[in-house]
Amino acid sequence: MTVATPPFRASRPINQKTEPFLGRKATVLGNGLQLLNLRMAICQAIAEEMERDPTIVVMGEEVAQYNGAYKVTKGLLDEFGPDRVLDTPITESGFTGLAVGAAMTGLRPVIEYMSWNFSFPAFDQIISNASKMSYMTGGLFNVPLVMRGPNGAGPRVSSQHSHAVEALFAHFPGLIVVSPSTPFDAKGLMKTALRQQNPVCFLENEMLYGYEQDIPVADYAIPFGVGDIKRPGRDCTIVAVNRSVHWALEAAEELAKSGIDCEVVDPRTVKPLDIGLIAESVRKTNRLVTVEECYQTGGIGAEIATQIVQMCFDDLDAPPERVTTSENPMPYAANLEHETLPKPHRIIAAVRRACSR
Amino acid sequence: MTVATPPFRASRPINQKTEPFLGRKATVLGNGLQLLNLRMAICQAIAEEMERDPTIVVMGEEVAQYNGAYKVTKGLLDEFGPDRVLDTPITESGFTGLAVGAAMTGLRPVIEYMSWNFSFPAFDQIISNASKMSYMTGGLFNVPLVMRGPNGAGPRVSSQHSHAVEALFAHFPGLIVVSPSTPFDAKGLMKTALRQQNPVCFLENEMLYGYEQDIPVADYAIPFGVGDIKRPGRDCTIVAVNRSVHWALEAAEELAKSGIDCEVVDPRTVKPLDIGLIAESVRKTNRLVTVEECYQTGGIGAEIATQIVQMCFDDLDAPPERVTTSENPMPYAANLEHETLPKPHRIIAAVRRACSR
Amino acid sequence: MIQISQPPRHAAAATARTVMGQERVLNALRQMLRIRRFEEQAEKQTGIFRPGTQIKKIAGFLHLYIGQEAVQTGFAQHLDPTIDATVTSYRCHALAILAGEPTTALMAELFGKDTGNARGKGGSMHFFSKKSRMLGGHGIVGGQIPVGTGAAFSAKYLKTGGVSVSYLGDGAVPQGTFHESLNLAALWKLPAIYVVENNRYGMGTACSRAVSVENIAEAKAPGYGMVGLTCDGLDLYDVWATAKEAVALARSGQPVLVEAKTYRYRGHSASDAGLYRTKDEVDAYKKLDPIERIKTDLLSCGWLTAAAWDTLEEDVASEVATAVRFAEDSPEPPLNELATHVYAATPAAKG
Amino acid sequence: MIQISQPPRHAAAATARTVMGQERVLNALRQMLRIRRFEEQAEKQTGIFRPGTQIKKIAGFLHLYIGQEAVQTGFAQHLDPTIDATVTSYRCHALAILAGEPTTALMAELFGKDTGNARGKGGSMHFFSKKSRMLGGHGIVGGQIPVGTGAAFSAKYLKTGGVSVSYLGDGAVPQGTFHESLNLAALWKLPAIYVVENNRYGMGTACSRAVSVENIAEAKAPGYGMVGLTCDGLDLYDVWATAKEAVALARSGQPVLVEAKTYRYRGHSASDAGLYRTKDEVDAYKKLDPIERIKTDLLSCGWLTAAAWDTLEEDVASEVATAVRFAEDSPEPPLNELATHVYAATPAAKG
Ligand SMILES: Cc1ncc(C[n+]2csc(CCOP(=O)(O)OP(=O)(O)O)c2C)c(N)n1
Ligand SMILES: Cc1ncc(C[n+]2csc(CCOP(=O)(O)OP(=O)(O)O)c2C)c(N)n1
Ligand SMILES: [Mg+2]
Ligand SMILES: [Mg+2]
Repeated sequence: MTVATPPFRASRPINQKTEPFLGRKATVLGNGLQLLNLRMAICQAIAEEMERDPTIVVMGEEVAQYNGAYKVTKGLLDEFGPDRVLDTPITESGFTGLAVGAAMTGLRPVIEYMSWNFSFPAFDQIISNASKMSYMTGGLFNVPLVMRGPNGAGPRVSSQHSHAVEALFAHFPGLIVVSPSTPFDAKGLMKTALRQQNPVCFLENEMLYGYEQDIPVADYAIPFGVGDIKRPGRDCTIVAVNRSVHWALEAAEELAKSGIDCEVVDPRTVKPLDIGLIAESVRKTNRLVTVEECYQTGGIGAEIATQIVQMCFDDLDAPPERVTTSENPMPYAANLEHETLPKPHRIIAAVRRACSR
Repeated sequence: MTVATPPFRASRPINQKTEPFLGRKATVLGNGLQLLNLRMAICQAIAEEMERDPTIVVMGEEVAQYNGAYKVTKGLLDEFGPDRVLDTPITESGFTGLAVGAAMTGLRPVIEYMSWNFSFPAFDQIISNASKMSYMTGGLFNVPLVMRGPNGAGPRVSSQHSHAVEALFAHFPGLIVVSPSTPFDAKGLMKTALRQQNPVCFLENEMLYGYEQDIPVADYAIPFGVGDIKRPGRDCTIVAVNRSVHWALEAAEELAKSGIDCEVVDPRTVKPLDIGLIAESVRKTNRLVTVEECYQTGGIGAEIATQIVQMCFDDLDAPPERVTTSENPMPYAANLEHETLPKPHRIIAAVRRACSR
Repeated sequence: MIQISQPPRHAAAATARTVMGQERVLNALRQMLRIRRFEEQAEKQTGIFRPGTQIKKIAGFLHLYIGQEAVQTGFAQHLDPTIDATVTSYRCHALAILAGEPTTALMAELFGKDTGNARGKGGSMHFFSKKSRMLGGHGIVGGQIPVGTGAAFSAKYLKTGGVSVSYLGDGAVPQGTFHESLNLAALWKLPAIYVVENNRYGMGTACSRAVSVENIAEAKAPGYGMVGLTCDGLDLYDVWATAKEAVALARSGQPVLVEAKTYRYRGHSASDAGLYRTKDEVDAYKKLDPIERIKTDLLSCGWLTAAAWDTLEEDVASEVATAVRFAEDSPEPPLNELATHVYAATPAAKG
Repeated sequence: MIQISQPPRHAAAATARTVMGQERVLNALRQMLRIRRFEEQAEKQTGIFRPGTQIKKIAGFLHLYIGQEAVQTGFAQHLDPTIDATVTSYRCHALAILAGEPTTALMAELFGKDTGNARGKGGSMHFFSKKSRMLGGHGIVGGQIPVGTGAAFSAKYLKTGGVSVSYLGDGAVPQGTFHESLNLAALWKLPAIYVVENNRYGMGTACSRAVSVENIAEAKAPGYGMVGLTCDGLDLYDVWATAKEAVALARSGQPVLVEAKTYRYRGHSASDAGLYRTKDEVDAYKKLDPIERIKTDLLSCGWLTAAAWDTLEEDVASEVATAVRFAEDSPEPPLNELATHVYAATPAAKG
């Protein structure tokens, strides 16, 4: 069942009531919608699919008894028991490879990296094994595996804990890279992830876990490779993913005040990438600004810009602009962190540059 | 001492003689030049610097007693002894981290990955430790470390053994990425790598190890971030690194026959990148084709193209074209491998596309 | 003359022949011979040992198992391919043959043909068997160990009664994946067996220069609260007896670490000249050739006659010749194969 | 009432006080108290335990060492900062204080100020000491272990006579880097000491749910041919005696694995509610508070008077207050600091 994107910030009807949901409360609204934050939306998607598909197992550090370092897996242990929800030792390489082997032999593991920074010790397993298995076996085996966890800068967690890995993993064929910005998108994309046969890097964001939205109670799935216009506009296309979408929207509101009407496009999945939707938007606005938490060199902005220049060479009135994490490890100091991230003030400056030509 | 790039394929003078060189023979020519292949050029650079700097140690799998899986370190054990040239167990993460710690405490390690594919188990040490140490210590410590080894597709070695990692590592600030295409460049860049204070990814290529060139006997160094025009031309700029330079030159020769005169620019270091030299060339030719062994998504072509579009927006007559390893793991079959790599026939097609507008 | 010493035999090795019975011993011998002759033929097809000839049908790396056949063959006797799983390194030809994959498709894979085991996409290092749950064929040293652990996890979760056997070289013991896997298996009581095939070298590096203890299973298993077993990997009977114990333990939910002391008679890969070891040493180990020993044993006990052996050799030779012909005659993969299998197609949604 | 048991004391622990002598014991006590009070103050500055107040000067993670002070303090007594090196995880405040870094700069680092230990770029998890060779402060579990091994390599190569001590948590034991480092150290006979600070939990996971054996050093050291030592990490004298042996062994070229059984009194990081353990358990361990025990011991033997203790407390309180004032008064890093130190500047070429 496919469902239309609900309004980005839905209005709240009056007849809402609270229902128990995996050990917490979910607000069910009278109109077929429920109010969920992003953390709960992901958890609900996993729980519903676990109900349907007994081969799904969840593992990672602190996902079971502790209910998840960021509580995304809260309630799953109680609901599905210790055979299906497992705390692992701190061995990212080991449990990633274990999940690959399990996926090759009939299971569908969902593994959590407490943050995607901790996927680096598992990098070889993700690239050499998960991403290549289907190809190098000539299709004999495949790896239905969801790797998930928070991605991007946390709050002041410094250089080793602040990576955004969209570009890193999108570089490798064989991986799917999902990077949702809203509860609606996250739930629908997680459903798709759990119903297909490939390894998926599902990139969440700690700073968005509490973000709430009214989303359908009924089952729905969002296909990979289908982007979404988060804000329509005429003057400049801003492509952003994950937390950057929210910064882009903030920037767009600000820019609107000075008469620049931005369209914010959220590809939702970085690989496959809905370049068609972006091109359509650029053909209308003639300007492109990309926003991401990855580094600039070889980031997803570079990829989008290059493809758009090829597809829309004669439509562009200005060269694409990129707003990324600046080219330094994440500093701890508050003011330096602020300047490092692709925050609204930097997006506004980039849009102005793009529009000044 | 800086030295001008010698002619790319030097003519061989008659009065050449052979001299012993670390257990093999080097051909010394009468004009201050010596004939070295790329493997020997790298080895010579390391040996000369080891002579000068007692803190340099070489370690990796099979680098000592076996003389290197690809014989790049041949003779070093005999010359410098087992304290300075060490065979490691197969523990890429362990010996990379060990080298980081050694670099923080007074040594200058040169570590070999038998191929860069095997750097993946060490990915976390390279990114979280090597690349960030200077920044996250506020400059208290730094990591003078050279990580080297063959990069890119070997001969028919299939999916897990064929990665090109230029884009992967260039994505992370704190790392320097060197990717030389000739013995002259390799020696001069290795000298620079061994005389500076940062972690360097030095990417070689198995298929180029035997490539010979006449290079100066006298000491010289090539600074990072200074590209080189490997073939001047008027009609189209081809930017290529490493083995792709040779494919680009082959393609250029072929294209010259049909009247398309390509300029082949070799940035030599991917990070820092000599974008100025590329822009200068594009302002002349008005066309850009990038060639690399990395994958397309987020490859170095994407970065170069995006920057060039920004710098030369009004100079480009056609959108940049990219030739990369195609978006699939490397297959073993000969015909499939041939189509996967950015070989001359694919470069020719791309240049023709760029020039047809 | 160089001194070599193999570990003492497992108690049950003495009666292994009798317990196995004629049919199974002969079958094991046949398997070992098929592996040996298949690889000898593959070696020829690289052309490396025939300079001047035009044979160069196989490219890339070719890592031969010659000398080590008794190890995986001995284990295979105790495994049920419908529930048990196996995985190994790049030195994977034997395991695929033991998994029952046809040598035609395996040779075709080496030739890079469309009819190959992995449609020509994998090559020598990446053999697989879907039906017998042989999970590769992996090129990254140590990379396969967690994968094998995952198969044990599946078996336990799905309550199939299956076990998994992960083979690795002595050179893979120092890798972090080995340690992580053992800890996981011990902690979660997985039906997992780890077999270190200690062929004394990781490429040119003697095991003693890479691993800080001499007896790997003995020294390391207690560090995980696991059972450790050591066997003579050149002796089929000893492997058989040890494997029997290991598989029984694993089936009961106790993971096991086994070290099989063996030897490879060829270089690390087909292009390795092997200068790091003496001819004396190789010769000494060749005296313990696992195939020759079983053959001699069976000839002497009367379960094999000279004529039967000749027939066996002829059968195997003809099988291998057929495989080469099949590989030669097969087409290369069509170019549109480049883009297939990058992503697995998803069957139509159920819900 | 919950039962807890600490390991038996090292033989030399009984005489440790006497061998150390009054000055050194008092100094160790002062160090432990400085660590404790510094961290208690840091905890306050996060504002987490004072909801409603406006104090929120420290952001990000804050992992406190409170309860574990005896371990690194006990080791520090045997180390020579001019040649020895240390490294630890994100729980790194104590090690930097023991390295002699001024608490002013450390507090300023927590506040993200330009005068901070790492110029405000590192934060709580990344403290360093250049002059005392304290190599961090690392955020990736297990990531620091090879780095410490590298410092041991340097010491051996440069023949400084130095050793390196790598501290890690019980949760880091399963990581591959631990195993790879131990094998390298044992193989190359590096002057390396690995100290597992087993505080019973890795975040919310009890050690028994993460490591498949109970006594880590005892079970695992033999797997590397290393010496393994266990001590009561809540008892300064026992740590002191064990560290003495470990350092002596390492200086002679024998790497050592030590397990110090200890406990953390606070949550994993300042934001952890600690629901995975009972108040009873925490209370039982608090009865063994390493600072209280030494204090009591010294009061009873007469090396410390109540008045001297009060003076000590006052001294430390004033030092910490000064540190906070310094941190508050310090400027943020200028914005151009964003781009500095990404790459280290290279001094003018020598040749
Ligand atoms: C991570 C990694 N590092 C290095 C290599 C290169 N390499 C391939 S095989 C090998 C030696 C492995 O020895 P061992 O594990 O003993 O297996 P054997 O070849 O003896 O069967 C090395 C170093 C690799 N493939 N992967
Ligand atoms: C590779 C990696 N995985 C996960 C984490 C998240 N994490 C931080 S601390 C921690 C627990 C570590 O426990 P332990 O090693 O016992 O040290 P302790 O905190 O008890 O000092 C975890 C899981 C991390 N920082 N790095
Ligand atoms: Mg071996
Ligand atoms: Mg702990």
